[in-house]
Amino acid sequence: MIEHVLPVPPAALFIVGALLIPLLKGQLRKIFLLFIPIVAFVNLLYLPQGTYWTYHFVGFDLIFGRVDSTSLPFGYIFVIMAFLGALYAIHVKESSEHIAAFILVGASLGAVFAGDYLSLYLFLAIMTVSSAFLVFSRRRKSATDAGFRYLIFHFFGGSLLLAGIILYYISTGNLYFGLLEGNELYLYLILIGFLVKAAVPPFHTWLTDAYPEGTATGSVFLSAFTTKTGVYLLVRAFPGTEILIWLGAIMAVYGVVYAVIENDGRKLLAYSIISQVGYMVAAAGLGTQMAINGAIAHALCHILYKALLFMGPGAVLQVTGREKLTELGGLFKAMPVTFWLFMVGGVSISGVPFFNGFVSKTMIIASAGLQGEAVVYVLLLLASVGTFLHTCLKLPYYMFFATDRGIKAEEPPRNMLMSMGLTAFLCLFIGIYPAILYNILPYPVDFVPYTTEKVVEKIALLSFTLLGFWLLKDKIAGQPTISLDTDWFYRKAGPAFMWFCRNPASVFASWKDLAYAKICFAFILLFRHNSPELLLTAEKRVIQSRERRQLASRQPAPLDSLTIGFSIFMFTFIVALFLLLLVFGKLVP
Amino acid sequence: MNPVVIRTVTRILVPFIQLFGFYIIVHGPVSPGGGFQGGVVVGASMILLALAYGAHEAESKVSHHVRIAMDSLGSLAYAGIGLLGIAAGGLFLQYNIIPLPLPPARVNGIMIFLIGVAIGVHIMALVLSLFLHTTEETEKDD
Amino acid sequence: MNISQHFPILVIITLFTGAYLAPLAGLWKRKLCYPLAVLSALLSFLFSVVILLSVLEHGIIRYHVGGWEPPWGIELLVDPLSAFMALIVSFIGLLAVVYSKDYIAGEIPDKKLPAYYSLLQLIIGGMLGALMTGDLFNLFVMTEIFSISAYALVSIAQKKGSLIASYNYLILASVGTTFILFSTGFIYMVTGSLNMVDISQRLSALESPWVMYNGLILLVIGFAIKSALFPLHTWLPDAHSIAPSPVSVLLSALVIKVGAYSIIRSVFTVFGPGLLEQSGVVTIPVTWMASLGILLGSIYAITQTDIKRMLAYSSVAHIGYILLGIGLASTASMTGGIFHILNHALGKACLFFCAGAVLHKTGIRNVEEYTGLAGKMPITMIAFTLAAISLVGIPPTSGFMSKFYLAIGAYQESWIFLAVILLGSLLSAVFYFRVINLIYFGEPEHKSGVREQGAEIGGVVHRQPTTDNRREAPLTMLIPIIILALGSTLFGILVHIPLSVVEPAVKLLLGM
Amino acid sequence: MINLLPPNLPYFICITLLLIGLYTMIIKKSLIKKIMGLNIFSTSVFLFLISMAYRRGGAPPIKAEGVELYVNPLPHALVLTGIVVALALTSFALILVINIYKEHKTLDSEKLTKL
Repeated sequence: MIEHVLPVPPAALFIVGALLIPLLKGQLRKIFLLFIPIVAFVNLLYLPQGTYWTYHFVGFDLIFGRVDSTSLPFGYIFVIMAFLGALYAIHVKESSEHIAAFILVGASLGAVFAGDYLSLYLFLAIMTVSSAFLVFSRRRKSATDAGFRYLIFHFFGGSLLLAGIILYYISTGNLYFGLLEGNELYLYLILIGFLVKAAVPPFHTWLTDAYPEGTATGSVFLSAFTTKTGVYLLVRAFPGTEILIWLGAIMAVYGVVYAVIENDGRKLLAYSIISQVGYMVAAAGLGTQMAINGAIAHALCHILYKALLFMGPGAVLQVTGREKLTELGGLFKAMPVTFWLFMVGGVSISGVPFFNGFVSKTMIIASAGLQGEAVVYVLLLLASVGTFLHTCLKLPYYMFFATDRGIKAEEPPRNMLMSMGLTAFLCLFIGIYPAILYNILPYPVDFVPYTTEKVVEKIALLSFTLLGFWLLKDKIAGQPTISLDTDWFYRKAGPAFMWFCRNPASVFASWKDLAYAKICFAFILLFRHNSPELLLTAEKRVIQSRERRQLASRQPAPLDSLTIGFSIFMFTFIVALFLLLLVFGKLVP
Repeated sequence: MNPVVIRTVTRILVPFIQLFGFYIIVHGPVSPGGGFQGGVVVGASMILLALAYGAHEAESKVSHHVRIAMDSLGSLAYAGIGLLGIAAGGLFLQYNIIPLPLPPARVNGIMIFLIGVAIGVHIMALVLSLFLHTTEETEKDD
Repeated sequence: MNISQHFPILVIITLFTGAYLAPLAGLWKRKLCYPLAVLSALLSFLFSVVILLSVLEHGIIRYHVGGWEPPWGIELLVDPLSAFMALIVSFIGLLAVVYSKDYIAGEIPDKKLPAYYSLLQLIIGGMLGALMTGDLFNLFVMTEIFSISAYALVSIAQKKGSLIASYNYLILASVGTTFILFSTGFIYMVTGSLNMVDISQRLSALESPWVMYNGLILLVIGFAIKSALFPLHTWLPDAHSIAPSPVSVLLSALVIKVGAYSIIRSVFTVFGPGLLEQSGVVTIPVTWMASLGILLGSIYAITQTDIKRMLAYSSVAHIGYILLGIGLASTASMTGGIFHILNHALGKACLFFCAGAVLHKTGIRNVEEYTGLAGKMPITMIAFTLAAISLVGIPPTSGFMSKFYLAIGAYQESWIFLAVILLGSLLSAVFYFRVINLIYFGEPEHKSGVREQGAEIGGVVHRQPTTDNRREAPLTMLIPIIILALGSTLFGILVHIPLSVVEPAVKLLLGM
Repeated sequence: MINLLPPNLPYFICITLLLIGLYTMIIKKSLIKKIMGLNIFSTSVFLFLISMAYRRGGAPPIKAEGVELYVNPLPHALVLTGIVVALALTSFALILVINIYKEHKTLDSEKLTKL
């Protein structure tokens, strides 16, 4: 029976499901929210590898289902994550948030299984809009602004991607999305488009800007999908691109440095996403079979533990309404279960043996070592130390211990704990039985994570970091300030742009006035025609232009105070210009 | 200026002007002129009346409702004649094939005449309306 | 003789007859005007559907009014492009007429209802006439008919500033139409014909190109005023924002498109495929002006706080897209440009209808006050979102497809145009998403303040806003909104339907 | 240059009128004067059309015995239509101007834009 119904496109399941959400109420909706990911998972299990759901769409071939060993792992983890996220957010009453989250999941699945650029672009755009809506759902000024910056940034990246796609289409005549090689312009445009998705510096600011502003439940969804889709795209299109190795390595360290000095819990985690994605980008850049395996495995593990980590501060935010580390502390007594579950995520991300971070991260570092990239190897190792320092030690320490600020708290709702517990279980399970992860990777794995040498090396590194933290823990306490990052530029760019829209436009208007006055004067001079009318008009224009310019320097000036006389003049001017050009033969081809 | 002179001259002239207007309309098929020109002349005569005796005089002769009716009926008659061409199996406005018990040239002439009358009716109401609208509005204000 | 052969003339005559029946009916019973107007608009819509189907099946329709042959008589010429445009015009015209019933009751005095419906039908009929005609002079006459109706409709509500807006529109557009007449005379002087097809044959045999260029330049610039090409757009924001909403829809979604259509006709039909190389004289400057219009129109729109003014400036940008596509004159860009006519008509009509519905129910015009309207008018706001997304050009909607084609065509010419198109989309995302964000996630504490402020707008006191939560506009207003929103979404997926008309039209225009 | 003038005199007059009309519309601030400018402007175009149709020694375009050369009738039809259009425009514009004056008590276009 089930074989006849399934498989259906995974993206369609979620998107259609999202549209049905507002129709359901109460208990039924809760069941529905959990039911869809389960169906989707079963659907994926029945999904054989191959290319299907191809449509001929006005001269373009759309491929909605390219299922192979690269896209399938992402599909699995996205669906699992959708289940965990839905469980975590099931208590939220507002349907808009659920709809946005499910559309985000659906679009990410669509993007991962897309086999051509047009449908890929379609799903990426839907992802952008739906995740911006998740940020907007916080319903406060800073969230709105952050969501807006997120939207514009991604539209900007999308525009470059679209430009790349068009160039690609014109030069190759098809839209097939696959490995890209060569030295064409479209290659770079598409690469930048993907780098924006993967939050590679300097295109990362949207991430640290928007993710902390999401709702407690929304950030869990946000953290999982967008960047990992970016990683998938890089793995798919640009494996073995030299520049990605360096970008990734720098990214890993960069994220760590900012995370260490960050004060907002979820912003810290956002920086740590950048750092972790750095590993994957570097692995994609290395491009060996083992590195690609590592990138995908790390993406999968990362989704789990990063979701767990976002769930922790999310639960704290849900219960206490606070986010800043300097405002938190001493919550351990009230929320022990949350703490321990959070710590599972913390040790996973740090790569402690027997947790899932270890099995994937060591794979990437080892493949860097095998390639002989010594500098990259060291950078990645360093980043892993920093990760341990800030996520596993600093964040829980200042959130759950440190100074007790007497905050009234309790354990979060049961569904949140259940979701965290399930995620923590998966982290541990994969850490102990890595084979289940290695089996779904695209290339055969002959990598053994649990060698004595690797375990000892890791434990030694981590113990030294722990020691260092105990000695220096007061020095790295979060400061209640905003650390300066490249997002400063575009935080300022928004207002500056609005200023540009208002002011130079009116300055331009004043130029027009001035030009008009000049032309009147020219008439007077040319024809020795002392018309008081003309003189008066000219003088008035000069005054008007001066007024406008003064207005512009002070405040937004009204724009369109054009008289029709001027409009007709403009018209006449254009006609005259054309005719003059015609007479002088400039226009004739 | 004595309004009596103007009014008297107007009263004498208006019928002749109108007659001339009707003449132009009716002779449309065979000589220069036609519905539009004739209609304007007739309308102008009414404007003359309005100038000499005041707008309300013209208004009372040809009231707003009558003007609208004339205006619409004139245009509808034109469209109707055009549609007759289609009904007769020809093209729109192809009036020479309308099946009347007359020679085709006569049918043609009659139809052009009818169209002229329709346009004339339409235009005379329109010209007067245009004039009366402008005056009406200002008078109300004063 | 088959009756369907007469449809090109019937489509126009139905509306003109309706236009003159309206005042007559108004003398008897004012309530009759509305059903009559709906009936005639519906009939002409049905006629244009049949015309489109028969054009696609049998090719170009020629209809000689009064049985006179082309060089002397007036010829109606319906090719795929004009049938396509006619369908858009009659369809959105029908929706605008339907929408008027409840909206207009609060806007204009009861006494003017017959005049309003009469003008509404005249403007649609005039546009259809301009689309169907194959005669240059007739094009001028029809342009004047719908323009004069447009001037009158802008000022019919007698709101503050509407008279001046109408006056400005009148003076500027008349200068344009006078130039069109001038150019018609010019072309007649050198070719001795007014029939478009005839002219194109005679022009290609012409020795001296100067006169021809002169005529082309005057013609295109004259129509450029009608279509509000960038530096000549100054009349548009006032006229489109002050007019009653159904009229704004007609002006913004249709009238400027008919202007663009006339530019296509003058460049590609009057001057013909044979002279396409030479028509670069105007098409190249037109593309540059259009590119400027895309950017500056969007930037101006960002600074606006009045929703209808914002939409009006966005129309300046979108007419830029259309004319950019036309000016580039390649297959892909023309397909994009003509397809964008449909998309912008659907999207912008929907947005103006939504803005009108909000204005009607709550009296809100200011964008900042749109906060939290999603709770009060959910259907209207969903429609608004869909249409806005389509105009920004986000994939599953139809706006994306036309911009995609445009972008392909643009890159074939120069990367600058590609950059302009993408940047324009980005800018339009800024102002549309600002509104969408306010609608759904606006801060709720603003809400209480809005109700007191929004009562009196533009001199017309609207109904006191009500306090209960869900207040959608009446059905006559809601149904057009829903249809248009669905249309602008569905045509993104069912692209092959409009493209099956656009492609033959483009092939014919480019002489392939 | 000089011999160019006599046969083309109507065209030169027409262009002059056209420029006068445009000048009036641009420079004059009164809304009524702008309408006058528009009328002059369109009249120049009518003049152009008429002079184009004129043939020296041509007869009126009504069929008669022994007349070969007719004046071209079509431009006259165009001009007639053009005049009707101009009439409609002018009258509508005048009504608008009357209403504008009633509302704002001024006809100065500069002042009106400041509103």
